[in-house]
Amino acid sequence: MLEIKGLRTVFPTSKGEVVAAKDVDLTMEPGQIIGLVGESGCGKSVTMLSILRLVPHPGRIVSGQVLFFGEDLVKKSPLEMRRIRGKEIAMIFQDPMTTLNPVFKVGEQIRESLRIHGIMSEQAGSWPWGARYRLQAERDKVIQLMEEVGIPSPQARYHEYPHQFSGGMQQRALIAIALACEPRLLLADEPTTALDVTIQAQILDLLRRINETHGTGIILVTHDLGVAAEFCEEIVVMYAGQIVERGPTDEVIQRPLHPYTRGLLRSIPRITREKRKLEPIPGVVPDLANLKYNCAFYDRCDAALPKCEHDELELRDVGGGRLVRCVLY
Amino acid sequence: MTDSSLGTANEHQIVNPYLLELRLLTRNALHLWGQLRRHPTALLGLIVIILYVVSAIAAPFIAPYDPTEQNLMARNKPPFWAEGGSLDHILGTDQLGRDLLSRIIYGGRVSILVGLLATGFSVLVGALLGSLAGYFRGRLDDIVSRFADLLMAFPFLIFAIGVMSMLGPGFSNLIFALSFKGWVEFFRLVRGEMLVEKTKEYVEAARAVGRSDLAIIFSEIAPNIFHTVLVLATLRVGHMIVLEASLSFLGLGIPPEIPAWGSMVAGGRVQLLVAYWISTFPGLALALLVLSINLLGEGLRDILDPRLKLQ
Amino acid sequence: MRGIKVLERILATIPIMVGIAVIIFIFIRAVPGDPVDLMMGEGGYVSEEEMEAMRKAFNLDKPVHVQLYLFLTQTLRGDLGESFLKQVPVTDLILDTLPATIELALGALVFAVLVGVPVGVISAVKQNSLVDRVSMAGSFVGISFPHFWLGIIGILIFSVTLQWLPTNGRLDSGLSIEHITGLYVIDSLLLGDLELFWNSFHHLILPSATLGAAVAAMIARVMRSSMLEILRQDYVMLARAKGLSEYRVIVRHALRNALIPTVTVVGLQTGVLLGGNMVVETVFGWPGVGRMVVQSIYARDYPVVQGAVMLYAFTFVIANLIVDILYTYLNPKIEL
Amino acid sequence: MNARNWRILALLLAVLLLTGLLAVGCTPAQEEETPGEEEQQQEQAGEEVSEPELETLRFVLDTESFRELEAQAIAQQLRDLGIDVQVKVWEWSALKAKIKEGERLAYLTDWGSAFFDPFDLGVPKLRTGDRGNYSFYSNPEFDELMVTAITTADEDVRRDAYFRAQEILKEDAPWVFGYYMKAVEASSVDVQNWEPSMDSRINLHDVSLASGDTIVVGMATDSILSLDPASSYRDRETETVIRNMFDGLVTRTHDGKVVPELAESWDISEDGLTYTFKLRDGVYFHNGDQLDADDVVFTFEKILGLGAFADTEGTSRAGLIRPSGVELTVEKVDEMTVRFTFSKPFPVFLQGLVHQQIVPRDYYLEVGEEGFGKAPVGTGPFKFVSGKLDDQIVLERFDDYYGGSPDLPPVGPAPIKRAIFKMVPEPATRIAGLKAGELGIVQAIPPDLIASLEADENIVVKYVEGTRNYALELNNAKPPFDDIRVRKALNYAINWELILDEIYGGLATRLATAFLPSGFGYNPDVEPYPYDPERAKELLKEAGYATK
Repeated sequence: MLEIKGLRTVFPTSKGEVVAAKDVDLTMEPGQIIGLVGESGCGKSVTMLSILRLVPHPGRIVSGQVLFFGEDLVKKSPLEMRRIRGKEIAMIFQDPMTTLNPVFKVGEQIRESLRIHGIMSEQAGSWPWGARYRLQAERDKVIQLMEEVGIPSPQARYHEYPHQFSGGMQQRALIAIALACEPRLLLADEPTTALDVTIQAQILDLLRRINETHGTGIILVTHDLGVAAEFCEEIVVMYAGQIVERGPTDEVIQRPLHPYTRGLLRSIPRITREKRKLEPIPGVVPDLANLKYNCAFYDRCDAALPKCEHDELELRDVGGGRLVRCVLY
Repeated sequence: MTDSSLGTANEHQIVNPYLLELRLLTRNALHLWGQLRRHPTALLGLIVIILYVVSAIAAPFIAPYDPTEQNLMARNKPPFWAEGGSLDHILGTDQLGRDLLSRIIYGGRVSILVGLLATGFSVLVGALLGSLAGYFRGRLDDIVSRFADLLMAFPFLIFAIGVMSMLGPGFSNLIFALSFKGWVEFFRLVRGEMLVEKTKEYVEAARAVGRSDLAIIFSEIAPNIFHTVLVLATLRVGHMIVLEASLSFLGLGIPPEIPAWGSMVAGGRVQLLVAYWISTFPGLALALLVLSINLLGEGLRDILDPRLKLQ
Repeated sequence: MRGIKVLERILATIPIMVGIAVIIFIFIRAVPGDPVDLMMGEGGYVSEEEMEAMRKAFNLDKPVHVQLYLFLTQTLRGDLGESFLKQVPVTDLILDTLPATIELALGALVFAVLVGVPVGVISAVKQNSLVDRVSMAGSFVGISFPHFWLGIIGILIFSVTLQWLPTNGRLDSGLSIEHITGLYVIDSLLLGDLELFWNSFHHLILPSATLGAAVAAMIARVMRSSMLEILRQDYVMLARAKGLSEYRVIVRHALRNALIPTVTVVGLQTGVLLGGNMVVETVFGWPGVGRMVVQSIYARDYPVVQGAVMLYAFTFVIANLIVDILYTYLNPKIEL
Repeated sequence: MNARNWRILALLLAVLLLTGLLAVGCTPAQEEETPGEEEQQQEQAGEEVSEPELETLRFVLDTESFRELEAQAIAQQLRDLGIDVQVKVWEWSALKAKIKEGERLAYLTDWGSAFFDPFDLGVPKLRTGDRGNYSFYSNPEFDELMVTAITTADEDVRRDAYFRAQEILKEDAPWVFGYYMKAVEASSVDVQNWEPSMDSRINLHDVSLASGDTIVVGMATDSILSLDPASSYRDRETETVIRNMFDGLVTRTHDGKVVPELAESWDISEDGLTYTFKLRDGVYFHNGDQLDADDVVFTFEKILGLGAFADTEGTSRAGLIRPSGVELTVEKVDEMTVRFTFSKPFPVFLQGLVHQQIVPRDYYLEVGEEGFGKAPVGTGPFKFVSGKLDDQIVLERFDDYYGGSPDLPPVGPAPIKRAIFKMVPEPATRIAGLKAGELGIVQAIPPDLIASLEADENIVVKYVEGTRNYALELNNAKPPFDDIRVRKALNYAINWELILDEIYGGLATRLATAFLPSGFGYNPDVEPYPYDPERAKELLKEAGYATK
């Protein structure tokens, strides 16, 4: 369904060009759930935005392809792109509090998606009766959507403003917006990070149900390997704009290959009786504008070898559906 | 911000806190300068401002003539490129035959001062009262807010005419008249921002570690609203100079011997039909300065506002 | 609910009005000058006794606190007194001049919004483009040149040289119009007289543009910076992700949010538009309150100054109330 | 944004502020610093000349903004002589109050004369303790001469008194005597048979137009004050509008001669105490009422607070008709005859009467004072149509006009149909309006703009001798100007010719004293103080002041 080949997105800055997504390759089948994991600033979000061609100015995609059902999105005209956004590929953002427009009623914001993609126009017929009919149809559909995503008493809440919603409800409303046109791919950019743990679980549940009932493919972006492990069929680990490891979830969790993935796993707290020492990865994410070594993880790596400093690196297929970018393999 | 490393070197040593402060200041200033250097418009603004300040300080050396030297035989002479103009007076002469260029150069001194002082007092009073009122609310807020409402509703020029008539013309009276109402705007702005900021987590956090209210206001919240105030203040500097001109229009400006852009613009208004330069060039000098101040102000905001930075 | 709150707000202005009344009363009397002496002009004979009698007639011989008491009780009865200079009730003078001032202020406001908002939006959307730079530089000319300069230059260009617009007044000489609201542009429409409408509109353009230039510049700047901020917001990204056209993203999703700070600026500027129009009224011979007030201050015509300043204050408060109401529409989080 | 960055900014601003302060700190010769500098210079001078008792003469020259340039030029000239003069620009009402309290020392002032007789300069400006005596000048002999001049009917006695008064004034030098100025007015070439008048009241009755039938006059004021000649107003703009709607008993040619208007003729008694006016027959008000003696008596009773108005103070116009301390009564002799009786002679009565127009008694009583102000009715060449005092006053030709004064041709209804007085306070706008063809006649043209109007072939510029005295008044009651030597020194010290020629484009003429040449009893033998800086320095030195 989705195939990203050699995607490269850069941001020019005063310090030089920052490569936020560096030769990203990714394939995905319809209905699949992929987890994209990494620390903040590793290029996960930029990759998602690149798919939708929404990289904020002055960033731009310099090379690569994003094939969606065989069509290259990078080459689409702005108008064609607009027809795809929201309709074919929808996105859920990290912070529901700031993602809903504060000045419009929540119901109207959901309806807008239906409206602009003309979802209800087929049933509507011609003006003037059509317009009113369509409005009613759209409203009904919105309420149905709100019900589906678990917003209680949708009739009333249709007319409320975002600030009257709790964080979890806001995220549900955003999911409703994303679902409105029944997209085939849902990009969920840290959809649960800003929410309480119990709400997190509900939202993830909801996403899974959507995946099951509508067959929507989901890319879940998260910095929480635990969430990804629970939710996804396949995990993609990114570091400093590059994919460093990719593989089926169980495999990656049980047998992480890349030192970075290992580090990530070690730094996750777990609820167990036994006391286990948490081991954070030393150091910080390197300055993307100023990478010193070929392997971006070199100076934080516990398994670094002298050759890591200069050897050519690529994402190598190590069998079993697993790929890794490390000289060790 | 990337300067989390800046403080670490000194953390384990016991040093004179003032010295530390100073060291941090210079280091940060250098750091800021490094960023400013790469910001072309802000740099341009800074350069122009420096040129203005230098020319104001060095006026006696730069100005071709004494700005008060009259020559009644050479009144209203046009600038050199116009018919009848000469290179003796590059920008022409004014109604008393004084060299316009020299007056503009000298005029910068008073105008910059009028703008800075009037704005400075406004910011000082407005921000101080605004932060206290916004943070503590209560009776202080009530009283000052009502008073601010009163002043807002009071037409400025009427007030200014009154003050200048009552106290007589003079530089300090002018500053007083200008800043008497100017502070209200800053008061409102700071108070509003304060109301928003004080509910934020970092304030809670500061309170939790037991910082005093004043410390919270001035070292926690103030830095967060500073850039908003800065932007308004830069705009106000020019505005104050223009207001000075409006007072001059009503015959109540700065003492006439002191060249000031505002009064020069106002003084040339009758001649505007026949000698546009008397009024226009000081105005352009003013516009360019305001433009530069704003370029710098905006550049600083770009640099210091973390929201504009890449993650 | 809203109606009651509006009423409450209007009632809340009463203390402000009283405060203004007292301040202006004391203030104007603290300014040196003798209204009677000024009224007598020059030439001819005037004896000290005659002047004293005149003072008595104006109650100026009484102690200030008695005068203040008389003034306040009179004002509460709705009587603003009589002009020393014109011997006409102040209320009449104000009712005569106020519509002109309001028309000019509204004209300036419309001009400022019509120019400032689009310029600000375009500058923000095309950030750092030539359009952006030119319009931001232009906005400094708007801010940096005082009204009278812009006004006279405007007259020079549009009236004398191009002969497109008239130099002064509200209508061509000799024309008059039946007063309904007192705003000629509106009255002429109500009367259905297009010729008069065009005429009054024509006269309104230059003064409005002059008065509104600085506000337009300010709006453009605020609009630009808040638009820049809004365009970085997540909900703008969401709007784009929904597949909205850029135009719709800006006009529907960003503009309305960006208008909120702009409305604050406009609210603050109504005071400037109302109180700062004396200069423009003088330059364009616009028969409004501002000119009358300045003349009255110079003549120490206390009743007129008092009445007009209270009126300014009242109009200002009402304008702010309108801004606040507008605010609740723009920003649902805020209640009146 | 964190605290550190905030500190940088604070530092930056502080630096900026400091540089700014520094910049101004460097400014030489400003208000506060000049004394210090001067003292230094004086110290040096003291060492060289070794006359330590000499001090610098130092004062502030106050002015209104419209004479700011002149004030600066004067200050410059005085500074060149070593006198330390600073200029302050004031709002007139405040300055006037301060002057009257005796707080100020030297001030540029002006005073208009309406009577073509120096009494309304000499009395209010220079008589001991009078209303306009801002210089606190007091000379009993001068006061005596003024009384003689204004209460004697004999012209020769009066003339002698004025001649002597001028000699005394020059000798006493209470002011730095200044100048009077030509008034500059301009019209479009279409406007014919129009002459600016010395009293600056525009008479539109005689004017005709080459094309069109409406004339628009641009008035140099924010607002006229009234449309009722029997109310209180004292400004010339209001008088201009009123005199085109109303006629008076007498009027004046544009060069100052009194001629009959509503009065056909008049008699003055031998003792100069009674004036008997015979009214013109067949004069109608705009509402159709015929003018008779009742209207005249009513008008003057209202102004003077007599008869039916005995319980009022009259109006501020009374001072134009009789001096204070003089009784004046008005009585109807018959339907068409009115008699004015003074308790003491008031020889300039007719000149004052020019400024007073007549209102219709019955109509006035019917509509009341307020109603009359809104819908005035007069006997003048134009009748009121509409308008507001601060906007424009629209007048229309009164077709039944009796024709006006036979001495001011043409006689008969006005040639133009409509006359509009438009308030255009800003000079630049008046000029622009004239150039754009919106205005037909404008007054008060600033000297610097004359050349551009003269160059415009569609515009005619006209000049008329003015009746205002511009001077630099000195506070005679306080040092240093209580010393006649200092006052005289200043009279010698200023090069008026240069200032008048350059700043006022040669429109102004130097005056020897406070009296104007156009007035009665002008003494041509009293000559202005010459420009003589050496003499000025001598006098200053005598008075104990240092010079350069």
